[in-house]
Formats: sequence, structure tokens, C-alpha cells
Amino acid sequence: MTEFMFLMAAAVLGSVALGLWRVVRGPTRADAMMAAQLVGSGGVAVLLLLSHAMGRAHLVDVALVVVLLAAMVSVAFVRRLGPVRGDDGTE
Amino acid sequence: MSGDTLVLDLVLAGLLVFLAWRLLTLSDLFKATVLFIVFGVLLSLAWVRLNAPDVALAEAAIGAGVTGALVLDALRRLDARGPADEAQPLRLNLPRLVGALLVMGLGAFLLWSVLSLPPGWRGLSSETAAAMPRSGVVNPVTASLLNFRGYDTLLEIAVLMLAVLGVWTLNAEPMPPAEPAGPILDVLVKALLPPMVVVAGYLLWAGGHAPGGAFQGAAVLAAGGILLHLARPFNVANRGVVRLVIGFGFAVFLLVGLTLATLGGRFLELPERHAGILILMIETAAMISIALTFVVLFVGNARDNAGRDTS
Amino acid sequence: MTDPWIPLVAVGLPFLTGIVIFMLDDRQVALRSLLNLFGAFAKLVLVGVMLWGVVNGRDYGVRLAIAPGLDVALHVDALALLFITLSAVLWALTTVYAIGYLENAAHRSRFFGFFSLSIFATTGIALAGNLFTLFVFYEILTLVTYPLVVHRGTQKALAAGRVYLCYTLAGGAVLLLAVAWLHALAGPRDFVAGGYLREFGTDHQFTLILLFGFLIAGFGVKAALFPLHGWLPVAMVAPAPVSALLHAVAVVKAGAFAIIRVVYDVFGVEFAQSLGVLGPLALLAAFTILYGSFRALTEDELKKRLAYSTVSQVSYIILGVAVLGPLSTIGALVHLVNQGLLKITLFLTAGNLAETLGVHHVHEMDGVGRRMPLTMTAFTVGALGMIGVPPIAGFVTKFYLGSGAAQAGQWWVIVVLVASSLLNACYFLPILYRAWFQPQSAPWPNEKREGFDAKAVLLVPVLFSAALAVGAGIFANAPFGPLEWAKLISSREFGYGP
Amino acid sequence: MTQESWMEGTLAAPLLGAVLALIAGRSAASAIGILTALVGSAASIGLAFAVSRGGSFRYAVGGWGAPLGIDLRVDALAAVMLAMTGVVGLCISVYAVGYFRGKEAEAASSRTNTGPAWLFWPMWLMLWGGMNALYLSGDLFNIYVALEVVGISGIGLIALAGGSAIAAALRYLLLGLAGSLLYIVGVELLYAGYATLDLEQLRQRIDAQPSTWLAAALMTAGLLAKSALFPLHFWLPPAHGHALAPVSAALSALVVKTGFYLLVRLWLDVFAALGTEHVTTFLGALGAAAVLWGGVQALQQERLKMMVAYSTVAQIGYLFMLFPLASMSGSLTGALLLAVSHAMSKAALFMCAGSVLAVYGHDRIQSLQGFGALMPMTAAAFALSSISLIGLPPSGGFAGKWMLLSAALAGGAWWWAAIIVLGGLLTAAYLLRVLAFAFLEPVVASSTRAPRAMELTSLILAGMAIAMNFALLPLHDLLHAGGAR
Amino acid sequence: MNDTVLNTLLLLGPALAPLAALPLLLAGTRLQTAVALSALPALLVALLVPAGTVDLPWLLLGARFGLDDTARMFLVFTASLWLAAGIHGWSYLNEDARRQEFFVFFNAAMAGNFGVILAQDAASFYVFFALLSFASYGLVVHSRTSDALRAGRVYIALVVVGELALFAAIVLWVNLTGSIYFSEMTLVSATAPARNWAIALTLIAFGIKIGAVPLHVWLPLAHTAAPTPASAILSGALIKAGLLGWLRFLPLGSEAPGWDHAMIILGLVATFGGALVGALQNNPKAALAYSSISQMGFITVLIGIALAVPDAAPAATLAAVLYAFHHAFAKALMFVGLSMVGATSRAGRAVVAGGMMLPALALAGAPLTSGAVAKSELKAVLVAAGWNGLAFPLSLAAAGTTLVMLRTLFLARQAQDTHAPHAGMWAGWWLLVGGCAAANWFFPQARGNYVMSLDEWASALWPILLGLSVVAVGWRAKWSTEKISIPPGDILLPLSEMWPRQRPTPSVRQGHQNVEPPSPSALRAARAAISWVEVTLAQRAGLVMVLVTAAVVLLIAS
Amino acid sequence: MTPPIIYASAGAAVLCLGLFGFLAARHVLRRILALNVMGSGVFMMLVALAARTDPPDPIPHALVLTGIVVAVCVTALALALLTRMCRDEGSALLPEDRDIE
Repeated sequence: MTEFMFLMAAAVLGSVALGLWRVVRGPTRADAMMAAQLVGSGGVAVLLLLSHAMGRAHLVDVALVVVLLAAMVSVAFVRRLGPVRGDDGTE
Repeated sequence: MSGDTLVLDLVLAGLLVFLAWRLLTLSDLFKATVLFIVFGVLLSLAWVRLNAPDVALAEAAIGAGVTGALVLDALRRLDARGPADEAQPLRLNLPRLVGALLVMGLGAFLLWSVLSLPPGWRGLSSETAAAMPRSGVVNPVTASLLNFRGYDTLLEIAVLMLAVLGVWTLNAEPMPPAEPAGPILDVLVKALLPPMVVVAGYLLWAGGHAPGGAFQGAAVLAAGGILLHLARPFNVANRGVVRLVIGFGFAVFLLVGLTLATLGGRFLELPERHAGILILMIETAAMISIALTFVVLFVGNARDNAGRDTS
Repeated sequence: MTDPWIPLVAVGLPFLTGIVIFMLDDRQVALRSLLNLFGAFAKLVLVGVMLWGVVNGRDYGVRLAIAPGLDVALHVDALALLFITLSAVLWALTTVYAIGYLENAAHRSRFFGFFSLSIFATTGIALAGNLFTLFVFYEILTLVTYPLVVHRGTQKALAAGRVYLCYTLAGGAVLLLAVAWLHALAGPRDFVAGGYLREFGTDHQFTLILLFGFLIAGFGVKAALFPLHGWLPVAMVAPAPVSALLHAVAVVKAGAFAIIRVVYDVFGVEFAQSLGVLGPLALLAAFTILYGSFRALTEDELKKRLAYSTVSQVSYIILGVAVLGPLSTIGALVHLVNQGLLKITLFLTAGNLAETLGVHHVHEMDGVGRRMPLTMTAFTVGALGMIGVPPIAGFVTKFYLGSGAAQAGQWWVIVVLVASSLLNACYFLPILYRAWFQPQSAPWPNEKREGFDAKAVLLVPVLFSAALAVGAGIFANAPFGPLEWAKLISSREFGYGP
Repeated sequence: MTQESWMEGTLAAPLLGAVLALIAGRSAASAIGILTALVGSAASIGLAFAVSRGGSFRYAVGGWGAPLGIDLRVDALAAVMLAMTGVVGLCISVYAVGYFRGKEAEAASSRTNTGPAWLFWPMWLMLWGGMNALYLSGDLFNIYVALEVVGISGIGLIALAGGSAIAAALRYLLLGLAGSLLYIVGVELLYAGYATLDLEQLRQRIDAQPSTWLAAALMTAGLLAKSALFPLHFWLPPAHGHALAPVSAALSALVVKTGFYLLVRLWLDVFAALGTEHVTTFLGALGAAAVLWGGVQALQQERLKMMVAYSTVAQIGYLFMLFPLASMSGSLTGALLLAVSHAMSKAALFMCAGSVLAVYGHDRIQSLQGFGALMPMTAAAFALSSISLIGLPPSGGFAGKWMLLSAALAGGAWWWAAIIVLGGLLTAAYLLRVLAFAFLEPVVASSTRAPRAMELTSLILAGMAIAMNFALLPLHDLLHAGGAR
Repeated sequence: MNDTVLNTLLLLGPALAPLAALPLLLAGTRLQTAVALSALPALLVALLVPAGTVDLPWLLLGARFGLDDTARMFLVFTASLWLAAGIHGWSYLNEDARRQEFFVFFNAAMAGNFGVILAQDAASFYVFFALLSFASYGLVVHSRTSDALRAGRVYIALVVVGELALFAAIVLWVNLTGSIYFSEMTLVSATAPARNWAIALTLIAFGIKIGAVPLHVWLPLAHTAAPTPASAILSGALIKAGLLGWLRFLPLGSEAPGWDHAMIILGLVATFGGALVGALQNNPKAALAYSSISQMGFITVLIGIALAVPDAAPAATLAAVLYAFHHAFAKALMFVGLSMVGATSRAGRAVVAGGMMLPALALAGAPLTSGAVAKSELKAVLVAAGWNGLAFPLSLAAAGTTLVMLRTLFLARQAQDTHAPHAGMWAGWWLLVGGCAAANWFFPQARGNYVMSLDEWASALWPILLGLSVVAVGWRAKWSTEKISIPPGDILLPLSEMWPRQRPTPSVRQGHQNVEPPSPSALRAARAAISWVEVTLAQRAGLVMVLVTAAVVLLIAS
Repeated sequence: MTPPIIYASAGAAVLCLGLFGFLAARHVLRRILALNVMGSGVFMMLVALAARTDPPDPIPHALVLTGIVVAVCVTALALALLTRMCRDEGSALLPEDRDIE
């Protein structure tokens, strides 16, 4: 079970890597930011998986913090960099 | 460890190196910043894998969260003031080539020297374990931070305070009021703020026995503050109350240490019986201060306590 | 049994006087003058006490440890007394003169402060009991004389100060190296008659020769040895009392005195001879003597001519040191005093001329003897003394130098002496001729005073020093005269009388 | 009072003062600052006396003891540095009161705002506290944190000046941060190798292995950047040259010494087992290069403060000549004395520059005619500190150089001696170039006078730099009593 | 103690008296006159005080003064001369505005002269010799005419050279003999190092004073330029100081190979040359000056004899002193006489003419004069020393002297326009006349053989007759001295032509004040290089750090 | 190959990348990022080396926590300085870098 969990985590990480490609290539900033959010979500998933796999319940706390902070960063992005004129503006 | 965990570790490590590489070589600073934030998130995974959940928490809250927000904010300011794209991609020229070779050599040597470290290293884990019962807390990291090496932490809080002073010195002006927050943001803030405060309190409390503590809690609290600021920009002026709160954590920590010293112990020598409560007290004070510190670092300040414009 | 207080007071007195003077306002003329005079005459009294004490076998000395094995030591011996007496007497003269000379000038507190400090440094040099102490005070002297050189505050003065510092600091640097090296080599040692490096024998011959060269180069700057003399003629832009101080009382003398110390009390003259360093030194001194004289010949500016004359004259001292033998030693030591007396007379008279008539150049001096007979009498005494005309002090020197050279079998030295005297005559006698035997040919450049000669306060020191110069010649052999001290020192150095 | 109490006072006073000043704000900051400075310097001087009487001692903060806890180590070396910081710090504080009062008066007359000038006080006190913590510390990581405290407060102080100081502060920050990181890599390697952060324990355990070599190299490079040794000096002149006068004084006089202090600790103590001749020679050679380069650069400068800043570059180089000469007796005493007297004279010089700026409104050297007449005390201070910097007797600078010179010559290393002497000449060249202007007649009579407190403190400091000439023996005794190293 | 004081007063007093009298010049007119009598104490001492010495160890380098035979002889004629010249001169310069100044120098020189005579140690001798020499400059240039100033220049130059030579000589002698006291200056063996130098320097030092060829050039110039009483002193007393120097310093009584012959030859050259050139002068004073050169040639020869034949040294010395004695009075009288030719009354003029004839005859060596005695002494020495061969040439030289005397008298006759002599001048003149006439009685040697043999008469007379006949022939042949005259200073003129005239140019020399800045472009390049390095370091900060790290690693590892 | 070694190696690589980025980059923001990355590499190595024992040594964790907080402080200050400089001088490059590239 734990091995599966690890594998799953690795797979999630792999998908995250694909998301990173988006960040690098993304035509707009919003693309990049969304991809980053995706990575954040992936990270949370990996954390939860690891929490089980490694038997450490308090890793959930870490996931929780990641979620909260990711939300904050998203808002910061939106408020600070989102409505940049000249950008092709997804928002 | 089995090969499966190795796959995860290898992928994670590879990703981290890749991210570091790309974020330094991408010509677009914004993307680099995003990658930096991602790097932070993945780093916290690495901490988890290295059995360092406290660090993972801090990394997630501070390394990725607060720092990310700060860099994003700075990027915006640079955008507003001048071209942020002065950053050129790192083309290789002779000095850089030399530098690269040197750094590679250094890295190789570093790696070699790390790998050639003698086995059988025990670190201070046994000493820590032996001292834990007297530390007043269960979480050895918290014990280290606030008891064994509490002095470091005291100075660290001083560094935080100094950063605020520096930012105040620089008269970092507030961002021009953004467009009024939309309803989505309002809802989001309303939804997120209470859990953030709760989580912060939880982390503070949990620090005694589980991963968590003042810094992580403060970061989450600060995230709430920053969120609020983003929705409804406010100015944390260089006002008496603000300064009191900023200095509060440090003052409490220092005064506790000094009081203990005057009571016959040594500086910061927490008596075994009261260590737990003292640590909690210090942590609480520190968290409040640090949270406000982070907020101030993000928000900046343009007004002094007399309310005069200082720019 | 050593008595520490007298030397301490002797050094400290001018220092304190200087500091107090700094604090005075420029307008507190009376108080400052009083202080100056008090300092000068208290110093004289002190010197008298020391003279009396030393003659009666008392030992004055004090030491203050700076670091382990590193002392600032003050000690009164015969050589020190010789120098300190000279400086005390001349200081008193110069002080009186300066008070009169700088009436109504700007920055007088600064001037007199540094003036006092110069004497502080000179006293320290005189009383220094070891090379380190000597070096310390030597450098202090550099520093405190610089403001005096640039005192006028003109660009020209500044340039002169720059040149002065260039030379002296570079010399000081070399000196520092040498002194430290010697200290490292020989350990903490006090001056001792006959030197203390003898015990090295031939062990460190090369190093010792090198160090000797360094020391001479370092001290030679102040002593204006060729080719280190360049600052001296330039520094004459300073006011007359400063020139007197530089040329007669303090700076140049300090250099010569230090060289004497090095040769006699560090290396020991016989050891130096065995190292083979005295010959080159003598040659250098001889060359300087002739070179200075030649340069003086071509200068029309009076003070500059006098300055080159100093270049030439001071090297007599060094020449005397470098020629092995008690007689030349006596000559060197006596010239220390005599040159001081003569040169101060000359510079002060030059100052009188400048201050009273605005005469700065030789070609303006036609008939000045009739206008300022007393001043020019003093000048004549100085000039003739420089030439070596008896019975003025200079001849005593030359006699002993020549005798010493003959004693040492170094006949060429006599030739140098004679040639130099001839040159001295060539540049001094035309001045006397113009002053006394030519009628006034043009109006005085800037006549500031109508009455007889110069102001009394300027005149008295000049006459006094001239009288001293004559007295030092006529009563050369009198007890307690400079010659007797010189003989005493010489016999101490050589272990036997001349 | 016990040694420990003196130490606790030394450590805590500035920190407490800093936070109090922060909380109190503009109105009371300077009062708190002066009070703290008095207490802090008294404590550090008391500590120095205590060490000279009672010898060196260790202090386990928190009572845990190394390697788990943090041990402070108070020996003569630390005591000297602390006392130096205390004395100079007090003077800087007094000067700063006058300085900012002058600024405020100026601002009031021109109806501008001084801005957050009062932030000087908490930052300065924190800087002071950081330096004290650093000197006291016996723990590698604690030293890192203290270094950060010092660095960040220093940067904040530099930034107080605004304008060109911002870029300078940024440069300083980047380089300092990089240096810190290199340092921390070294710490980490050492910890990974020897499982302790305590200097004393490290010294006992250290052995020659690659990670230790690398650690030593990285820490050295990092600290060199912080102490502005040539060729990592370039951040210093703009930073110190553009900062406010009291800040420049503090940075140039005190802060640069921290890196030097640590390197002394490391190379002459902790890493002694590594066989260090080559490295010490290397450090000495860099020092020599710094002496010459700093001197040449200082000669080129047209602004007084920049010149004084480059002078610091050169003087730092002198200190590093200790390393190759360390085996010779007296060299440590000399270098320390040099450091102390440099602190005093350099602080005095920057104070003078500040006073000159206050009166003239600029600090272009060529236009400083007659500052001797306009501000005699400042000119005197300038002259006295020049004497000490050049190393002319009698002065602390001289005594220090003498000891170094003696050490070099006793060891037959005449080339170090030659550099020492040559550097003195260069120093003379650039300092006296300025001093000469004091003697010219002033061109314009400025109505502004520098506050007396400013002039007086600079004079006092300069006087102390001279008086340090006689500190050699006490210092020597202290180093022996306090068991340096 | 009292003895010392008294002796000092007696033996040093005469030298100091003229100086002590100087303040009188500031007093009223009547008292001033006393200055003219400053030489009286010296004369009294010379005549009355027994021989003796006094040591004054505190003075100079340990001074000793004393009166020995030589000193007494010198003091007698010198003091007489100074006294006469003083009295004469005071009156002579009656209307001169600078009379007081003249007497300052006059008395100073007088003091120097007496001091030189009384000094018994080298240092004191040197001191007074210098005083004499330098003070005499004032006498030479008294008139301030361009001739006088030129004469003064030449004189002072030679004085300086002489002083320096004397200085060097003293240094050498003191070193060679180990004492500064003449009485203790033991003879130095001929092989001693530097002895030759010492002799040479001594010869030069005093040869200048004595007017020995070729150092005589100042003499005709100075004598011509100086006021007459001063000329009398220069010729009568000053140049004798040179002789005294030779006597004091030269190792008479020991051999000086080479020097003896050189001296004799130079003496002969001077004797003949001086006479010849003197006869071709157009100024009586110049002629007299050359006569002095010529006469001193005799003395030079005597000294040469003394060096050549040590045994004859005492006799030669004595003869030289006698000759000097005789010459001093005669020559002084001649000079003073030149100032008396303006006598208005016929009787006066006759007396003056007689007074001119007397010394002229004496100089020529006419019988019954002091000259004859001196010359016979000279010849006796020659005979005794075995240098008989010189007797004839010296007699021939006397013919030359006769020529010069005739020339002088002739020129003096022409000089009619000088002012009439005052009483004081007469007094001084009479004093000299007396001295000149009495000179031969003063010689103790002369008293015995005053009655001369016929041979002696003949040998004394024929040179005079020869001279007279030459003049007669010349007169007949109308030789014009204008055509073939030699200007005073003879060899100096071609010499001074050779010497480029140099005067200090009053150019303002900047010297070191403007230190040339290095060429701006080089400086700029250096500055640029420095700032380039600095900027590059800043740009490559990280690289530098890494490099430092790498360097330290390598250094530790090595 | 154990996780500590993997992460230590990755940490070393990240450290070097950060260092290289610091020395190669001109834009101050990039330099700040580079230094942060470098710091992360350092901390990774430290924690990885601490993970050689089980349970891991907590002291390095405490150190890294401190380091992270210090890093964020320095970063905040650096960013504030950068924005101020950019505002005053219109460039996000240090003065010496402005005329090249």
C-alpha cells in the first residue's frame, strides 16, 4: 500500500512537471499562474499521499498551510499583476 | 527504502534542480517568479521526504507563501516604475563561462566532500533526546528553537524587526489603490480569514508537540493580513501601536531571558518546570509580532506616526 | 639613583604650554606671550638644573613601557644636554623674536601652539634614551613643524609643506623600517656610549650595513643630506621664526643629532668604521657640503641662499661624525651648537630685513648696512662665522674638524673644508659688501618702519644670538662651554680624551 | 558584579535599548539611545576589566551548554573588541544626537521633513547589539545570525541617507547575503562533519578532510566579502561614502572589524589544525593588495567621504597582515591595537567629514579651503586621526604598526614590513592632501557652525586614537590574562 | 692670579686697546682724537715690558700670549707705525665724512696686528690674523671709488684664500706637532706625512700677505686705492704680519727639500720683477707697492736660506726681522710722505723732500741708513750659509730699488695738487722720520759695526749709482713710461680676462614649488585603468567570491 | 542511493545553480531569486545531512527554520531597496551594470 502511495505521489509529481511546461511556455501570465496553482494542488495531493504513506498525520497540516498560502498567493497575483494593461487579459 | 520511494525522491529532486535552472535562465522575470513559488512548494515536499515537517511547514508558509507574495508585489512595482524585463537571458560569455566552470568545480568538490563524510555520524540527536524531558515541550524542533537555541531565535526575531525598520526607512510607498475588490474576492477573503486565524492558532499550539510553532503560525496569520490588504488596501503606518506590536515579541523574549538571568539563572535559561508555559508565552508574543512584521514587509509604509507625508 | 621628574617636566612643559596656547583665543596676546615666555624661560631654568645636576653626578632618567621590551626612555647624558641647552637657549630667543615678528598676524594661537610643540619634540629627541624614543619624537617633530611651514596659508606655502612632508614622511617610513628592524635584531637596547651593535661582530654584516643606510637615509632627510635636502630650500617660505626653528633649533638639528646618536650610541663609531659605512657617509656629507654651497651661490633670494647654506653647514656635523677620531667628533658636536647659533642669527636677521624693509633678495640689499646697522652687524657675525672667520664660533668647528681629519689621515676632508669655506665666502661676502660698502641703489621694496633699524623686540634676540656666536668662539674653551661638553662626549665615546 | 553580569549587560543593553527605542518612537529614541549607549559602553568596559582580572570564561546561554545549546565565550580578544565597540559606539551616539539635531534644525528652516531619521536609533542600537552578540558568541550558527543582525541593521542605516546610498545598500546587501550563504554552507559542512557548532569543540575535533577544507574556504570567502577585503572591497566605498556621517562612522569603524574578528577566530584558532601557512599568507597578500589599492584609490577621490571610505579598504588590509605574522609574538597585540585605533580614528574621520558637510554643504576636497580656520576642532580631530591612521608616533596606529612591523622583521619577512611602511606613506599622501586645505585662508565665511557636540566627539575620539599609543602594554597584559585564542 | 691679570693686561692689552678705544668714536670731538693714539699702549709694552707669557686656557682653544724677542721687535716697529699712521691719518681724514668708519677698521686692523704679534698659539694667531686681514678691507675700500672697490674685491678674495690656507696649515701643523703653542711646536721630520702640504699652505697663507709672487696682485691695487696712512700701514705693518706668520709656522731649522730653492727663486723673481714693474708705474703709490713686493723678495730669499741651511736659520730669521724693521719705517715714511707733498711753504716742501729722500736712500741701501745695515746683515747670512752667489744678484736688485725710488720721487714731484698737511699729519710724519732715522740704531747687531768698511761702502753704493745711471740714460733716451708702463696688478689683468664674470641673476627660481604633474594623459589612463578594475570587480562580485573560495581550497589542500 | 544522498546532491546542484545565477545575473530581482535558490540548496543539504540518522537530528531543522526566516527578511529588505532604487534611478540594475549588456 505504501509503495503504491509513493508511486502515486511520483505520478502526481510527473503531472505537475507537465504543468510546469505550461508555466515555461504559457503565453500569458495568467496561464503561468494557473499552472502554478496546479502545481500547488498537485503538491497538496502529494502531501496527503505521503501523509498516508509515511504514516505522519501532521503532514496534513502542511497540506493545509500550502492550500491557504497558495490561495493568498493567487490573490496577490490577481490583485497585483492580473490586470496589467496590454496583457491579453484572461481576467 | 524501496525503489518506489526512490522514484519519488528522484523525480522530486530532479524537478527541484530543473526548476532552479529554469527560474534562473528564463528571460521573463514573471515566469521566473512563478517558478520560484513552485520551487518553494516542491521544496516543502522535499522537507517532508527528509522527515522535517516543521521545515516543510515553514517553507510552505514563508518560503513559498510570503516570499512569493513579496516577489510578486515587487515585480509589480518594478513593472510600474520601469521595465522589469531588463533581465536578459543568461547568455554564456567568457566571465560566465569561467564562473560556470568554477562553480561546477566547486559543486563537484562539495559533492565529493559531502559523500566522503565519515559514516556513523550521529549529529546531536541523542543529546537532544536526552535533553528533551527538560525542555518543556515534546517537539524537538520547537525545543531547539526556543529552548536549546533560543538565543538564536531571539536574534532572529531581531532580524525580523530590523527588516521592518529597513522597510520603514525606505519609505516604501503603498501601492496605488487597486480597483475595488470584486465580490468574488470579498467572499474569498471572508471565507478564508477565519480559518487562517484558526490555523495560525492551531499551529502555534501544536508547536509544543507536533510540527508547527510561532513562525509558521505567524506566516499563516500574515497571509490573512496580506489577503485582507489585497482586498481592502490599508496602510500599516509607523504608528505607536504598530511599533509596540512589532517590538512586542522581541521585548517579551528578551525580558523573559533577562528576568531569568536576574532571578539567578543564566540568560534565557528556562526553568524546567515553567519551560512549557514560558515557551508558549514567548511564542504567542512572537507570533503576533512576526505576523505583523510580515504584513508590514508586504505593505510597506509611507507615513510616520505624526501622519506627515514622508516621501 | 635616577630622578625622573626633571626630564619629564622638561618634555612635558613645552607640550602643556603648546596645548594651553591652542586653547587661547587669537586675541589674548598678553596671556599667550606670557605663557610663551614662561615656557621658554622655565625651560632654561630646567636645563640649568640638569646641567648642574649632571655635573654633580646626578642621573636623570625616566622610562615608560609601551609594550614588553619597548620603552619610551628619557635619559639625560652629556650629548643630550648639549643639544637641549642649545635648543632651550635658541627657543627662548626665537620665542621673543616670534612674539614681535607675528604681531597682528593671523592664527597666532595655532602658530605658537605648534611652536611649543616643536620644542616639545626637540626636547624629546634630545633626551631620548633609545632609538625608539628618538624615532617617536622625531616623527612628532615632523608633524608639528608642518603647520608651521604652511603657516602663511598661501598656495606656495602649501606646496612647500607638501614637499616637506613628502621628504620627511618618506624618510620617516624608511626610518620606521630601520628602527623596527634593529629592534627586532638587537632587542630593546638603550643608547650606550660606544654603541651596542658591536657584539654582532660580523654576524649580520650585510643587514647592519643596510640598516645603517636606512637610518642615515631616514635621519638624513631632516639633516638635509644630499639628495634628501630638497625640502629645506623650499620650506623657507615659512615665517622667519619658523625658518630659524627649522634651520637652527629643531628640525635640521634633530636630524644631525640623530645621526650622531646612531653612529656613536647605536653602532659605535669604531664598529661603524669596521662595517665600512663611515667612508661613504663622509663622502656623502662632503658632497653635500660642496653641493649646498654651490647652490647657495646661485640663489638671489636671501632666505634661499641661507637655506642652501644650511644644507651645506649641517653636513659638517655629519662629516665630523663620519671621520673617525675624537677630534672630529668634537668638531661635529661643537658644530651642532655653533651652526645653530650662527644660522639662527642669519635667519632672524633675514626676518628683520623682510619685516622692516621688505627686503627679500640679495640684490635689494645695497646699503642696507647703513639703514639697519645693528641687524647687519649681527648678520655679518653670522656670515663670517659661517665662513669660519675667527673668533666667531664657526672656526672652532672647522678647526676641530680639520684636526680630526688630519688625525685620521683623511686629508681630503681638509680640502673639502677649505673649498667649502671658500664657497661660503663667495656667497656671503658679496652680501656683506652690498650691505656695507654699496650705497642704497633703490628704494626699499616695502618699508614698514621708519625709525632706527628694526623693532627692539626683533633686534634684541638677533644681537643676543650674534653675541652668543661670538662668545662661543672667543670663549670656546671656557668651562661648561659647548666645546667642553663635546670633549666630554668624545672621550666617553672613544674611552679617552682627544 | 560578576563577570557574567557584565557580560549579560553588554549583550542585553543595546538589544533592549533598540526595542525600547523602536517602541518609544521619534520623541524618545535619542534619549533612550544615549542612555543605552552609556550603559552598554560601561558594561563592555566593565567586562574588559573583569576579563583582565578574572581571565576568560564561557557562558552557556539557556544553561544547556555546547554542543546542544549556545555557549558564549568571553576571552581577551572578544573583550577588546567589545570595549572598542563600546567606547566608539558611545561617541558615535553622542555625535549622532548632535548630527540629527542639526539635520532637524536644517529641515525646519527649509520646511522639509527629515523623514524617519529617528529610525537611526533602533537600528544603530541593534547593530551594536548584533556586534556585541557576534563578539561574544562561541557558536558558528549563532555567529551567522549575529552577522545577519549586523548586516541588515547596517543596510537599513545606509539606506537612511537615501539617494545613491540606496544602490550602495543594495549592493552591500546582495554581497553580504551571498557571503552569509557561503558562510552557512561552511557551517553546515562542519556540522555535518563534527556534529557541533561550538568553536572550542570544533577546534578540538577538527581534522584535515575535504569537507573541512571546503568549509574553511567558503567561510573565509564569505567573511572576506563582509569585511571588505580586497578584491571584495568594492561595495564598501559607495556604501560608507554615501551613508550619513554617524552611520559611516559606525560601519567603517566597527562593522568591518566583525569579519576580521571572525577570520582571526577561525584561522588562528579553529582551523589551526589544518596547516594554514598558505592561507594565512594568502590573506596577508590580499591585505597587502588592499593596503596599496585602497591607498591608490583614496588618492584619486574627490570627495572627502569617499576618500575616507577607501581609506578603510586600505586599513582593513593592514589588519589582515596579522595572519601571516601570527606566529610572531606581539603581532596579535599589534593587529588588535591597530583595529582599535583604526576604529577610533576612522570614526573620528567620518565624523569630521560629517561636520564638514554640515558647514560647507558639500565635501569636495578641492573646495575645503580653510576648514581649519572655520572649524578648528574638526581640523584638529582630522589631524590627530590622520596621524594615527598613517601610523605616525605617538598614536595607537603607530604602536600597532610597530608591533606588526617588529613581528614581520623578527620573522625575517621584510616584504610585509615594506608593505606596512609603504601603506603608511600612501595613507599620508591622501590624508595630508586634505589636511593641507585646513591651512589655507577660508574663501567664504560660512555662517553655519557644526554643532559643538559633533566637533567635540570627533576630537575626543581622535585624541583617544592617539592615546592608544599607550594601550599597548595593557592590551598585551589583557591578552595574556584573558588567554587570547 | 694677580699675576695672570696683570700679565694678561700687559700682553693682551695692547691688542685689545684699539678695540677698547673704539667707543670713543661715539664721544665728542675732543675725546675722539684719543683714538689716534690707540697704538700707544702697544708701543709702551714693546719698549718696557719684560719678556714673558700668559696662559688663558678659557679663551679660544686655550690661548697663550707673550712677548719674546721676535714679538718685541715686531711690536716696536708695528706699534710705532700704527701710532704714526694714526696720528697722521686722523688729521689727514679731517674732512672725510667717513673718518669714524675708517678708524673703526683702522683700529680693528691694529688690534689684529698687535694680537698676531703677541699671540703665542695658533688659534689666537689665527683669530687676530683674520681680524687684521678683514678689517684691512675697510681701509682698502675706504674711498669707495670703483678702483678702490675693485682693489677691495681682489684683496678680499686673496684674504679668503689666505685665511683658508692658513686654516688648513694650522690644522696640519697642530696635527703634525701635537700642540697649538708655538713654543711647543716641535720640529717635524721631513718625512712626516702632510708636512709638505703644511709648508705649502703656510707659504701660500702668508705669501699673500707678504706679497710673494704670484700672490702679490692685491698689493699694488690696494696700496693705490687706500688712503695714504692706510697704505703706509698696509705696506709697513700688514705685510710684515705675513713674515711673522712664516717665522711662527715654518719649520725653520729643519730641512725642507724643494721648498728652500723654490722660496729663493720666488724671492729673486719678486725682487727683480717688483723693481722692474715698479719702475714702470705711473702712480707713486703703485710704484711703492711694487717696491714693497721687491723688498719682500729679499725676505723671501732669507726664509729660503733658512729652510735650505738649517744651521743658518737663526741668523736668517734675525736678518729677516731686521730687514722688515727697516723696511717698515722706510716704506711707511715714503707713503706718508706722498701725502705731505702738498705742503704749501717752501721750507715745508724742502723738509718733505728731505723726508722722502731719507727712506728712499734707506730702501736703496745707501750707507749710513738702516737699509745698509739690513742689507749687510742679509749678505752676512748669505755668506754664512754658503750662498755667496746670491750676493751679487741681490745687490743688482738694489739697483732696481734705486730705479723705483727715483721713479717714485719723480712721480711724487708731479703730484702737486694734494691738500696742505695739517699739524697732525706733520706730527705723524715726524714720528716716522724719527723712526726711520733711528732704525739702524735700534738694531743691536748694528750698533757694533756701525762704522762700515770701504768695501761695504762700495758694495752699498754701486747699485745706487747703477740705478742712477740707468735713469740718466733713460732720461736722455726719453723713454716714456707712458708707453711701456704696466698697470698695477700686472698678471691679474690677463687672469681676470680669462675668468668669465658671473653674477647671481636675480631670477626668481621656482625650484621644487611647482612639481610638474605627470603628463595628464598618462594620469588619465592610470585613473581609467583603476576605475575599470574597480567596476569590473563590482560587476563580477560573485565570480570574485568563488575565485577566492577556490583559491583558499587549493591553498589548504596544497 | 538513499533519500538523504539524493537530496544532498540535489541541494548541492541547486546551491551551485543559485551561485551561478548570482554571479551571472545582472537584474537585481534575479539575483535575489538566485540567492534564495542558493539558500534553499544550502538548507536542503543541511537537512539531508541531518537525515542521515533516524530519527533525524532536530538541530539542523531549527537552524534551517531560522535560516528561512532570515532569508525572507533579507529578501523583503532587498526587494524594498530594489523598488526604491528603481523608483529613484529608473533602473533595476546596480549602477556598475547599467552600461553593459
